[in-house]
Amino acid sequence: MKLALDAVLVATLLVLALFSLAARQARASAIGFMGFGLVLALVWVRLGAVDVALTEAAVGALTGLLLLGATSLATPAAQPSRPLRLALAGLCALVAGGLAFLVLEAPDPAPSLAAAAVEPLAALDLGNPVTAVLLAYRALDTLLETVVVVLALIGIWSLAPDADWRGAPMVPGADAPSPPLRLLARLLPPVGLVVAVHILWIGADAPGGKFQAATLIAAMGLLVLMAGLAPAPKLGNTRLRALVVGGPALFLALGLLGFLVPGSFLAWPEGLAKPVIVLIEVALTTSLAVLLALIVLGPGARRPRA
Amino acid sequence: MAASSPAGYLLVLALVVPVIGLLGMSVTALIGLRRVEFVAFPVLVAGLAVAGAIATTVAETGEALTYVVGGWAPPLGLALRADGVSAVMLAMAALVVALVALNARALFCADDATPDGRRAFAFWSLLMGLWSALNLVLVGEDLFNLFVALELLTFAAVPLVCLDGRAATLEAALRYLVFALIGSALYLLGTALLYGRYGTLDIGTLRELTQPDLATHAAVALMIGGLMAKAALFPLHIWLPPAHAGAPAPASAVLSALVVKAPFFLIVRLWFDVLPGPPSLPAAQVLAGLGAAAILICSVVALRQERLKLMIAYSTVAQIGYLFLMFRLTAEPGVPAWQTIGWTGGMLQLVSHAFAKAAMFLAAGMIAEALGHDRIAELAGAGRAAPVSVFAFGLAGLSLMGLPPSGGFVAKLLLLNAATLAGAWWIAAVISVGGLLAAAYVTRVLKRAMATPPAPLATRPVALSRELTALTLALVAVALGLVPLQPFELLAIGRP
Amino acid sequence: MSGPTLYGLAAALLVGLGLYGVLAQASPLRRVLAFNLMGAGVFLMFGVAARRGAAAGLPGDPVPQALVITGIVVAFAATALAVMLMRRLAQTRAEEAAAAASSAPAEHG
Amino acid sequence: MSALADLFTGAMVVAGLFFFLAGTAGLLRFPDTLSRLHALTKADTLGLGLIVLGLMAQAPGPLAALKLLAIWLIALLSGAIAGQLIARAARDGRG
Repeated sequence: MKLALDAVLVATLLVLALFSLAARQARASAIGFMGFGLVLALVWVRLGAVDVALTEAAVGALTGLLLLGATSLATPAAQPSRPLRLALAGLCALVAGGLAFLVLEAPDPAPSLAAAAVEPLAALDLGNPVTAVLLAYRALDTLLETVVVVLALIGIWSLAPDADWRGAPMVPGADAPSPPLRLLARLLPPVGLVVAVHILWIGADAPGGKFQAATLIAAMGLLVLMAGLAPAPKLGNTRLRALVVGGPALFLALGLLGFLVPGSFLAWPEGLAKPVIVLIEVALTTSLAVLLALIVLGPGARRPRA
Repeated sequence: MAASSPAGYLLVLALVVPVIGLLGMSVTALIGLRRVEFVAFPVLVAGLAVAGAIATTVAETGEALTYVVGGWAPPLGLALRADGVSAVMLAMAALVVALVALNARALFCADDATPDGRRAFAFWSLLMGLWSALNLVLVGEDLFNLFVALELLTFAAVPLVCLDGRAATLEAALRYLVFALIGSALYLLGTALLYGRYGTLDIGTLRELTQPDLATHAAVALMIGGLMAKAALFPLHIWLPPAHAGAPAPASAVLSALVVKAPFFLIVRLWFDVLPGPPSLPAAQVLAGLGAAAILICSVVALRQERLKLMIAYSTVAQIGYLFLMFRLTAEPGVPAWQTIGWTGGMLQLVSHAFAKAAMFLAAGMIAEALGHDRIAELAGAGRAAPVSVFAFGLAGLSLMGLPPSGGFVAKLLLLNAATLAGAWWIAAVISVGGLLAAAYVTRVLKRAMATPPAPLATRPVALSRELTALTLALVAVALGLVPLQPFELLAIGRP
Repeated sequence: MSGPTLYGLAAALLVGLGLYGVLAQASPLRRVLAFNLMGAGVFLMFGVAARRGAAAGLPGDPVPQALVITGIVVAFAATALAVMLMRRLAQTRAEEAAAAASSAPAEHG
Repeated sequence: MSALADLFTGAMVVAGLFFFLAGTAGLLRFPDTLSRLHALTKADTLGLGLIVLGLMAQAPGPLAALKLLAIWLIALLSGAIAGQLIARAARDGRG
């Protein structure tokens, strides 16, 4: 019965993947991809990775939004020649076949760090091992990953025309928002914020955490902007910039404090691990929410003259 | 796994110092500064000092530096490690970045609040991100941590390509991004396979565990394939020339000198530290064969270019080819790779090319500023308009051609000797022909530049101090020719 | 066949499909979409390794799960950069074409 | 008691699925955007409501049951407004 459910999920996943690759219209393909993301989130639940499922559902929606917004850019371009496509198809089939063979030949019992990851949890006072991996054992990855996101935003800002780069980005639809959207943008954000804070707070002990919460807050912010309830912020604004770098800066500063107590970079003092981690998560959530929203909005732009 | 060395914290500083600069640049107004480059220069000085301290510590103790981040020992946690090769490359990266920054200061000096501030803000922030990413690639010990480093490098490098905002450079940047992303995806796929097989991503732990089975070989092959696309190894190089030629000259210098070396360095790590047992000769032949094709074909293409910067970019692809010869030339039965002259030759080629190519791009940038264009056919008069830059270009050219006295000469001589010792005559022939082709494309430019123009030229003056940065880089490339012609101790420190 | 094996095979197919899409599609937007499909396949490979490594009372090995979370965010950033590059490229092309169209008659006339 | 709850859940979920099926059939068979939208939003909102009602019988506590109810309310709100937005887009010739 459970295997049947898995089989249905896998079949749906592959059909949606094929559809979004092969659909004629770019918009259909982007919508197909959003459906793919939702099914993928269910697959992650089936794989026992609820944290990943939440992240996939939240971030996948933003990715879908980006792709959907770019469908007008799909320019018809020349396909590679038929023999070349056949050769590429052969190569890709070889890769897929090889991977499938390796999946079937995987070692049994599988190697795992699960036991090693659980052992220090009590000392850290954390209940969710994924949070422990992200903010203790492999905190350097997480720190650098937030730097990656900051760098992506700077890269996107650098694409602006010279005169507009410190100005506000264009918000699609904000000039003539429809009344129902304005209603939604008034009703939903408070609920969304409560849910985000809940997800963030339980993240230390149960599935949830900063990425999921930040994506939710970013989505609420985008909704408010797209409904025209608030103007898009100017990208040169110092307070906005401070929000963007504040989280990573605090994370880095606390990491460097680790050199003094307890004596290692990105190590947390004994007994204080949980408060420090929660503090970092709150700061990172704020910064990531702003970052993700700004990334979706894009570089500064001039409003087209009416 | 070894515990942290007493001076291991230096490795953390090498990563963190540029990141502090990057974060500070976004909020210059908050910290009371009006210009982004005022943040950059203290950071550059600090970063140089850290790189210098790492190099001297490794050279003095004769042991690799290690650091266990957060006290969480691998395989659960992450380790950083700098052996002799890493230490040399950290110092190289710091020197190149610092000299390029001195050259770039005049180009990217706008006030943060003005419209022109966009280019300055983007250039300095991205340069900081790029430097941190490079340092992490050089000292990372965990394959996923290295993935993050590669992505950091991509996100810093791609926007540098299209700072001028023209459609042609935006297109080059987009193509670069697509290649880089395919490369990362393949690399990450191999990482997933390795985790599924061994339950660890720490290179030091993997070294003890890897078995010569299909899963391991497939994983490493996928990773090397992805890295080849990022390192622009022929025939996956097509993204490089438009990207490196389209960027502003200081950005091109960093991209060509340093950024393409990062994936190559990771291929070396995978080849010698992750693959079990002695490397397979056929696989080494394939890599060396692609390298040889890059040398021959791209040198000829460089010879036919009409734009100076495009010519230099094609020369980069050709010179990267030499690096891949190393895999064949270090495969001596019974001798560890790092005791062969092929190892020293390959590493020396990497370092001397970095200095020579950075010098060349900076010099080309100065020449283009003086003349207002970079068409090779109309370079006449450049020798008078920017004599120091043309001289620096020529000196750097010595290294690319492999003529004495230069680092490139010693590197290519070592590779040639290694090829003869290994009986790989075809490699020896390719190295010789490659030198001749490089001589052809460098002298072609020099001849035009030294010619007298048909009519007096309207040239713009260029600052001598900026020309001197190019010259300094070229002189370093020449000075590397003093390295002894034998397996070099420093490059073998910390190898198992 | 067990659940994780099934998902592993799906991951292999997704990687193959995505790779073909990235290499063989002409439009940049579809390439980016295909890159995301391939990324999903790669992440699923980690997910399968995590599920197979379930131990110590956990439904899966938390280390690869955390790696996937990091990876998803990085892939989002990459998609965003690519989309913004495409958008800017389309704008700049239109501007340059307009500029060329307006300056061409002036030069020749 | 638990058998009764199971029976209730089963019945409600099956009824909910029926409405989903009907909505999807409408989405696929109806000729234009507005009537498709009509079929989809009406039937799916009711279907989801029935499923949520069925699942509330299985909830471990009143808090969890309330969370399920909240999910339905939010879906109700966003579904209604999304329906409006799509209908407007269709009316303005953008559908």
